[in-house]
Amino acid sequence: MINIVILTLLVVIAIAIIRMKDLFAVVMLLGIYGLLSASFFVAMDAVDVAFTEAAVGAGISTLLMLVVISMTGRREITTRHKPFSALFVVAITGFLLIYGTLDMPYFGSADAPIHGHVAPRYINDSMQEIGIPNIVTSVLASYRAFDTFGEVVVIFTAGIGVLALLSVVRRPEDPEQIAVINDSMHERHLVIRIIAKILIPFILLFALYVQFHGDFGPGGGFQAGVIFAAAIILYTMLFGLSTARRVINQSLIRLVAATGVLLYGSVGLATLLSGGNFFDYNVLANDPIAGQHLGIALIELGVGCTVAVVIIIIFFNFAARREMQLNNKKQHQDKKNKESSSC
Amino acid sequence: MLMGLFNHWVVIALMMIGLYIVIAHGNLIKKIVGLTLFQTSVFIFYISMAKVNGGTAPILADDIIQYSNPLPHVLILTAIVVGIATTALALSLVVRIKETYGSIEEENIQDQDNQTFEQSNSQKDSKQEKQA
Amino acid sequence: MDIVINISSGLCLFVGSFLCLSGGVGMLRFPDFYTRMHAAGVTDTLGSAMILIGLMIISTGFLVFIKLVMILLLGMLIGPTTSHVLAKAALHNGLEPQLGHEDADNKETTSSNP
Amino acid sequence: MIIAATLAIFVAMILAIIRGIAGPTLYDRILAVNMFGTKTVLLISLLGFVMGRPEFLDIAIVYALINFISVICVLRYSDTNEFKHTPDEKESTDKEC
Repeated sequence: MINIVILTLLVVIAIAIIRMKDLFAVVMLLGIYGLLSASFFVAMDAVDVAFTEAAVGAGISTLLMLVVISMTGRREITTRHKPFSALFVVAITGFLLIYGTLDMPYFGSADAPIHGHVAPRYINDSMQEIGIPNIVTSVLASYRAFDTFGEVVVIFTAGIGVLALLSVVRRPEDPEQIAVINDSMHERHLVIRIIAKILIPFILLFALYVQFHGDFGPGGGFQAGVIFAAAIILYTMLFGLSTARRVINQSLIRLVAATGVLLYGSVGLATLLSGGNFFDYNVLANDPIAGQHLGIALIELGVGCTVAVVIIIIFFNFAARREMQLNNKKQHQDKKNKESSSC
Repeated sequence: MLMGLFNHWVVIALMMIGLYIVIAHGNLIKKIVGLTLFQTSVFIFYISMAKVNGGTAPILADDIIQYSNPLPHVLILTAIVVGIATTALALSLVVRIKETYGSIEEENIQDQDNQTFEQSNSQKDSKQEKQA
Repeated sequence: MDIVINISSGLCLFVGSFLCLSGGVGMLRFPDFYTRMHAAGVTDTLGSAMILIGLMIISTGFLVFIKLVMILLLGMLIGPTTSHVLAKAALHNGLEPQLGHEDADNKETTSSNP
Repeated sequence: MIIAATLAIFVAMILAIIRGIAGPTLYDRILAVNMFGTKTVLLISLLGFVMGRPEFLDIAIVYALINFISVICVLRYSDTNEFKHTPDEKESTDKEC
């Protein structure tokens, strides 16, 4: 019952998104959409997915889109080219897909083909084979570890891509200027700054809890990384980019991102060298269960490092780019003013 | 049938809305939003396939017999994080496009491209004429 | 004992959901941003607190209780802060509150504005 | 009673969505998102009790934190000229009321 209400609301929001011209409103609606779809995931028992979607879909992606909109402009100029042909294509595709669903198993039926194959083995045997209660973590980090390795490499590559596209060479700033900016921000954001000072240690601690509690409840490296990065982003927003850059060494965190991927890969290599298959953690310790625990902990650590650092890098680069554009604009204006005054 | 397939139909509706935005809207950020909608519809599809009536979250506990299918959860969990990474890459491309062209509307970008293409063509023609 | 627990938690949940609903209605019906924020901000904090207390009463297990307390504390900390920041930003960026009646003339609005 | 509370939260969420779609100023939308976020926290907590496995409240904590961060972000990045309250928006406000 819950799913029907939530899904209907999702469709309403999606239709509203089509009609909106104001990109800011679109992003706000996208935030609501992310929160709503995460509630849907909770209702569908996918607690781990809801965890990730809450942090990513509602938090980080809204945030990045807002930063970009503040750089590129808020209005969508209405040029809908060929809406009718687009509508035609969409209608045909949708009709064919709906025709295809008629053969699909009904929602929630226990004898659907998807519940055959490997799923019963994961549910029945993972406790003996892996020894941790959260089946999602044991599938993610042990049964399908190779798959997850690929995903981590994709995230790392995306981080490098953003770095290549957006990175700005920063001149060393004089501390006085930073102090002036800091003071002006202090006046404007006093209340949030104090609240954030209380919250940030809590968020970081909570991220560590999520990282190491992932074996027993919803959580794990992906979620922990995103939460950790969110705390750093909060700090950056309130205390200024220059201060955050001094706190978090840029070349160091790039090293950490690479180390995360390397750690993940080297666990696989270690299992190969000790005579097992790639990512077969049984051989890591004398006891297979202890080996599995060790392997999963190491891999989650690698994932957490990479995800956290890549998201921090992405945000820092966007924010630095924005700052550079603003500075350029200011200089341009100053020059203009000078010219006009000299005339 | 209506109840049994409702989830799938909603997924298709969301997917088609995303596709429509990608095709019909010229604004690059709007296109990325459309892609995000499309992506989320796929997530919803997987997760609703994993649900078993009477099942609970796939975290083992005593006195629970029926669990939902954990495999789609794993696939989607990683896909969400990969999705944000690729979205960030797309957004950084948009930022660069804005810097170079001064606009993120597809038609303006196309016009500017056409103009530069014509200019370079005419320059080439004049050069060839000179050589001849 | 069971009846007392159930009734008290039910009462808390009822008050909480009533507050949430009234906040939602106020959000929809009030004339301008500041009054809407008043409706949302006030009812959000108390309504969610009441619902969480209602859940705490029926919760089994220490960990669940502690997590609910944590959510409550976060809500108490975050709700008023966001309201404050939002109002400040709105005023700072030039959104003026609607003062007096709707048919009041412009003069009154501008003169009573600091 | 828990189910009734869940329904009430749903209705409040729908009201917030209507405000989010209707606008009219950008602060109304931020307010709608913020309220929607707190309602989602409550919904997740209630859903845990409805489904009989209330040990997953970590998700609700994440929601509360992320909600705060996104509101701060919106306000931090809305202080450019691009987002200044423009007169034409105000006109539409007056019309709506």
